[in-house]
Amino acid sequence: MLRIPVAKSDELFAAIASQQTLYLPADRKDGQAEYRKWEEGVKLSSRLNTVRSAKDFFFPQTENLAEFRMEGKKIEVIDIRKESEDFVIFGVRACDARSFTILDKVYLVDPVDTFYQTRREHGTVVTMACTRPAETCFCQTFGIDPTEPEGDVSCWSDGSYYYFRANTDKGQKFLDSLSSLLEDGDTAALEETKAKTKEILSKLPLAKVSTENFGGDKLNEYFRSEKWGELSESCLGCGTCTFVCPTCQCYDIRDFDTGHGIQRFRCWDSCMYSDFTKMAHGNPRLTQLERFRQRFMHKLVYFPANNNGEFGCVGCGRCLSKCPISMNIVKVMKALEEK
Amino acid sequence: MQVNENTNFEPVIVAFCCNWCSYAGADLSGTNRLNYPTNVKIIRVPCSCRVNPMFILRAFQRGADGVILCGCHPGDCHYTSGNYFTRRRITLLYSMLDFLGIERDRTRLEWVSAAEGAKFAATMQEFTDAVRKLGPNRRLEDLRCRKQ
Amino acid sequence: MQEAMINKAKQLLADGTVNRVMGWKRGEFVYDITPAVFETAEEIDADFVCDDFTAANVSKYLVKESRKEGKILAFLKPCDTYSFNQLVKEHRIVRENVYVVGIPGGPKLDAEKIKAKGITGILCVKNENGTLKIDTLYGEETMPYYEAILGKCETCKSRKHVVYDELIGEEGEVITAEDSGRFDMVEKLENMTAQERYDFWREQLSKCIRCNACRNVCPACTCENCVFDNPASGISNKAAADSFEENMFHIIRAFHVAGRCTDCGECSRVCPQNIPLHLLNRKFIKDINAFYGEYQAGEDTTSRAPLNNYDKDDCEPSIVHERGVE
Amino acid sequence: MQRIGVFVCHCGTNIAATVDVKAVAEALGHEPGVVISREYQYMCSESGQNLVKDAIREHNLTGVVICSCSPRMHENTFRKAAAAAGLNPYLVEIANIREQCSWIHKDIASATEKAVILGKAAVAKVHLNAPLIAGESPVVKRALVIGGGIAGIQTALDIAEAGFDVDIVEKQPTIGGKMAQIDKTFPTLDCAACILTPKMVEASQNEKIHIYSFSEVTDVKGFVGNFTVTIKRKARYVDETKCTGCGLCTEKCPMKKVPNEFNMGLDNRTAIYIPFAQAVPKVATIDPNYCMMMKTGKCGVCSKVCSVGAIDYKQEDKFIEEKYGAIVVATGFNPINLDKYDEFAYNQCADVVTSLELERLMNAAGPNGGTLLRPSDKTHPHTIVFVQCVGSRCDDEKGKPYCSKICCMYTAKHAMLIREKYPDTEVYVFYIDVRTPGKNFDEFYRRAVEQYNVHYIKGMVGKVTPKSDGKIDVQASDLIANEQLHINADMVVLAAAIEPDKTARPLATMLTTQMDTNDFFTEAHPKLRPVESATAGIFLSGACQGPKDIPETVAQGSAAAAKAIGLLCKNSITCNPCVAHSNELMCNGCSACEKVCPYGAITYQDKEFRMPDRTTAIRRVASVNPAVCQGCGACTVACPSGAMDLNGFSNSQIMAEVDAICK
Repeated sequence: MLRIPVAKSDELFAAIASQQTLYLPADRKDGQAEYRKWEEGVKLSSRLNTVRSAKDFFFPQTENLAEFRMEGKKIEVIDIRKESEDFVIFGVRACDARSFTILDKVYLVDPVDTFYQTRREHGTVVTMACTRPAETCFCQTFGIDPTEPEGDVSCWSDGSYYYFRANTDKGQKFLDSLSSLLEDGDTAALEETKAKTKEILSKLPLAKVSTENFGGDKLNEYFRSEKWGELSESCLGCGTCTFVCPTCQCYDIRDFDTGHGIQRFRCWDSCMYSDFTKMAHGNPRLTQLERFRQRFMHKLVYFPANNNGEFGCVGCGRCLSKCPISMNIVKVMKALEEK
Repeated sequence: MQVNENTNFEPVIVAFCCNWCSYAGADLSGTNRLNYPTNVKIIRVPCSCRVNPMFILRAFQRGADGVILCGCHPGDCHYTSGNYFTRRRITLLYSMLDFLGIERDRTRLEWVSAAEGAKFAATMQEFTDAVRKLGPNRRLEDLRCRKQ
Repeated sequence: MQEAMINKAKQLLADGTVNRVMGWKRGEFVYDITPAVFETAEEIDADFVCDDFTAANVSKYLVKESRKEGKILAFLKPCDTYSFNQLVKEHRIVRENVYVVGIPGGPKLDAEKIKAKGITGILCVKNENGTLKIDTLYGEETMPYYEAILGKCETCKSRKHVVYDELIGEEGEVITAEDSGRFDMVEKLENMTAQERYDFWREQLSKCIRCNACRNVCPACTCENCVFDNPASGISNKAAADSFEENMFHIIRAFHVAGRCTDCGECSRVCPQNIPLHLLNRKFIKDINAFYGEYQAGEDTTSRAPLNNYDKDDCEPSIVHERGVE
Repeated sequence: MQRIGVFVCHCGTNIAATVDVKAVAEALGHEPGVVISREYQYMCSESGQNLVKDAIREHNLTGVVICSCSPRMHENTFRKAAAAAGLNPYLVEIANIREQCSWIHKDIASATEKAVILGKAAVAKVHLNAPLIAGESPVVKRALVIGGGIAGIQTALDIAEAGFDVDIVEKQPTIGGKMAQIDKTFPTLDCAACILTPKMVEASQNEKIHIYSFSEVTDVKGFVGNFTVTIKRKARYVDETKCTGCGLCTEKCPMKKVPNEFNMGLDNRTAIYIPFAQAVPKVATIDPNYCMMMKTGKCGVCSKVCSVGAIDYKQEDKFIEEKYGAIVVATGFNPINLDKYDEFAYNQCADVVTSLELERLMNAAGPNGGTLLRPSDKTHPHTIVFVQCVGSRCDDEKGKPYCSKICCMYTAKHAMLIREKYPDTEVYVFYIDVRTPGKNFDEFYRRAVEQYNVHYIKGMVGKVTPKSDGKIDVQASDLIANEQLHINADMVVLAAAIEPDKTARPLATMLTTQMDTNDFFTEAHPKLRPVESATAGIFLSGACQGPKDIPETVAQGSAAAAKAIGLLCKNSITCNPCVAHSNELMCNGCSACEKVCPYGAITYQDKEFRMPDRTTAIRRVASVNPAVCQGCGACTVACPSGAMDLNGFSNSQIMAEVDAICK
């Protein structure tokens, strides 16, 4: 397998960055990691994952869609789209990598979201296999193997080497462009690392969380469940879970008057927010119970119902560690299953 | 602090004036033909206590380089106590803006009575000069609103 | 302590003093504790918890709970009682419908601080004589206890309950600003140059994802309709589309609770991006103390809030020019 | 869709000389919503106004912007013009391009540019203007005067004179107040009772005046034109309607050792009493603290001797509720308590008295029948020392920071009267300054010094020490001679500071009027509205607003009456429609707005609401009384949720102006 010594990672990143913009998880002063544009001195984070997920690259929190300019009493519509540049996201974990396929199911089906599509086309995803999963990890629940991440290129590390494998044409091209740096090498040490990781995976506290009681056919079973009241009781109605979630894909479209024109932009929205479904006639989801239920029903029932059984969650565990009151999908699943 | 003295920078200055004292004071400086810079545009409010910190931030967002708030002298408020509330609110707001690193000279509160036309004109001249010296508001602007 | 609380809760449920109990419910891990309402002794026996991780301030829940049928028992830590009192003062909590049992406060622990040490796979956390022994998937780890203390507890302002119907444990004292050091960081920032302060806050506030956790957890933010959610307010927005909106949200958020914020520290506790939001609130508190005399929101239910009050001899805003560094 | 008309005034050359008015009209014509933009020589002239009116009708305008002089000048003119053309007057906005533009700038290009921006801001604002209708609120044609001293009496008489009903509420058994206790008045030295008591009688006999003596205001609700006041009629245990004031009961009452308040406790009265001979109403009152019948159930003498059966030992406090259009506060003053002034030995020596006590000692109806005798041994004093500013102009907490204003003059009066009547008496006055502004005041004071040889000494009295021989040692400094003095006095008279009556503070709370830190009521404007409180419909009369002598009190009493009459003359009051209003759905019920409202215009109610989850809930919400609100907007900023907004200056209107200016 193609590999490069970890010690030469700066050389590797410099080579990638010389061709296209490179983003990778880097440590912040506060002990958390975030994706940052690579430049001299930026080090790949050793943390398991970033606070914000990698979905930002394809579905940014805010994005301008169009501009209107008024000249006297005439209105002119301006397409503000610019061809985006090619970019690489390095070090995407298996869970986040899977989230892209989930987002694709939303944005790349007809009608195609061309803003999303353009970014997907221009981005190359280089994943990084996990070696130290955390107690909050439950990607296995959704059939993800964190030791075999997807992406255009999969990458592994055994501590001494980074190993690469291209999964797509785009990935192959990417590896080809780095051929002068990469060498073919033995994977014995890597296999050992993987085996160790797998052993840990089997011992994770959430390893047993299963989707067997969930899916597209469970609407009637869970929608009227009495558990929702108790589960949603403590929910603050903030959007933390939504905004750290790699698969949440809802947005709001708004206009902003800049004083010399109108910018139409979209920004992330959260089904936890009280005005999420507010329409001219009113709001069908009037209480936090309904909003809370929506989020989990969507991920566990509605999404699989519309997407061949695929769940709207990748088990990254971000909501487990970030919810201000520690309510999360695992607790919801367990409570719903309890008859 | 960055100083842009050589450019042709003309600051946008919003002045909130209470109807009973400061707005009348501004009128008086007009009546007495006391010149002050055209940069200053006045918004009339019933009392300085009507000015929500939101309005001040809004002005900066939309391209103001300085915001000045004028009201009746303490003790002379038409509504007896409005400007006392103003004073507390605005002191805290300005202190917070300072805390966030926004230049202090971009904001000001001045008490101007209906008889102080000369003070009004002088204050506006002084404030405009101070803001002009600071250069364009960059720390509290909304890039989307920047004039192209 | 937990045992005494459980007994108290069951007793008050049994004798009909209350029909519900507001407390904390254990989670999947040692640290993911959720505020919860318990209705039966069985539920309490099964899930009620009060330990090193029950940091959440439950006062805000009582806005809603105190308007329901019957009386609810609320276990309040000293800091929570300040929030509770402030909400009573603002007519948000119906005092008669809450039976307050004061419980000792923290310091509570912050799982994020443990994780920030690179400790992962946390299964169990124990404090042994000032050392945290953390059982993880990767073996036992240790770290000094004090390094894992929640930010808001590090600068605790009071161990005294300002309101209660009954107290479990001993009453503590108010801690002076000098002893708590809670204004130290504000002061440090005040002594920086404007450019340094600006850079500091840009770095911090640019992390904001506008999840509204700070606002929604804040016991002072109980507006029926927040200005940021109300399109008619003219400043509503969802995500910050520009750095201005990041600044504005946090300035207005802090301003709206100025004089009402009890400094409970929940905003910084819940921020997923670790933004030290409490510094903004504390700046206001520090200024209010300095300009208008010492004032602690939530200390009582009758005094006038500093921003709804005035003195003829109040300082002028020009005082900002006279203090600290530009 | 808005249809806005813009009208740019040349104001002759006042505007047109420095602002290119044609360019302004042209530029504003391109603004969204503007359907017509015109300029004209004099927009405020009749033909100018017609231009506006015609355009309103012809273009069916929904808003009008006038670019002209200051709105303080002609806003009303154009509002009226719009109304005449059928457009709501509050849909007119003025862009001030004269005082705030053409008159202060010289360069035509930049002045024109600024005028356009000011015009755009006005257009942006008028887009959001809402038609406002000034509400009307009826006026109850009855006034309440709280306090029956000379201030209250004068006010009531003047209001009654104008033909309106007026009630006086007086907490004492009789009206008359402090003036009734005064012996002579300065600077004329005529007898106070002689000029006051006819007024008291006049008040009692006036059909329009109703006196509630021995009564107190306990609750005030409502607002200008429509106050509902609860009055407590304290039990006097005598039926007022039956008592003829014959006084037999007071003669026969066996309980004769009750300190007589009217004479400052210098002599005694009976348990059933009439405060003084000319009391109004002349009705007896039983003091239940001393009445044997009330205390032990054994006596009943008064009941037996009363031929009309007016005595009623079982009488209870009664509460009555009345409606008033205007309220005049005339709660007056009291001398401060001198207990803390040990240095003057007030509590140690009976011959150290206050000036008001001296008034009684010298009064013919006083304890000594008008002969000035020392209270201790009833001997004639030969040396009397007056001490000025006892508690006035005082820095420490014992006293008051202000000047009590009346002391200099009454002391001159006392000194003069004593020297006149008892020429063998030496009179010393120790003063900080002698303050005598007022008609014939300084002449009066000079007469005391020059004709009556009163010894005025600039200096402070350090210590007053009663001696064993009954004399009093007064130790003082003479600041002019720069020497220490010891005066061997027979009597010392202290000019105690005066302070507002203790009932004023709770009353101010009930009335939602403001007080200063000394508990004097605050007038609406220190110069221009001296007899109105900031709360509409509440007026101030006499010393409750600040220390005053009698002529000033009477003048202010009449002025307050004039203001009240002005209000009562109206059948209804037109309210300013630019008032605050609360969006109940957004209101938190937190009371922040209520706390900052200077007028008490905001009240809270528990109202039933349908909640999002389809249940109903009782919520505490604010509501603004538009008749009371003056539209300052303090509440709009205090309100965290933005539930409170101000008509005519709404959040969105002001922000639209900001946007237009900054763009």
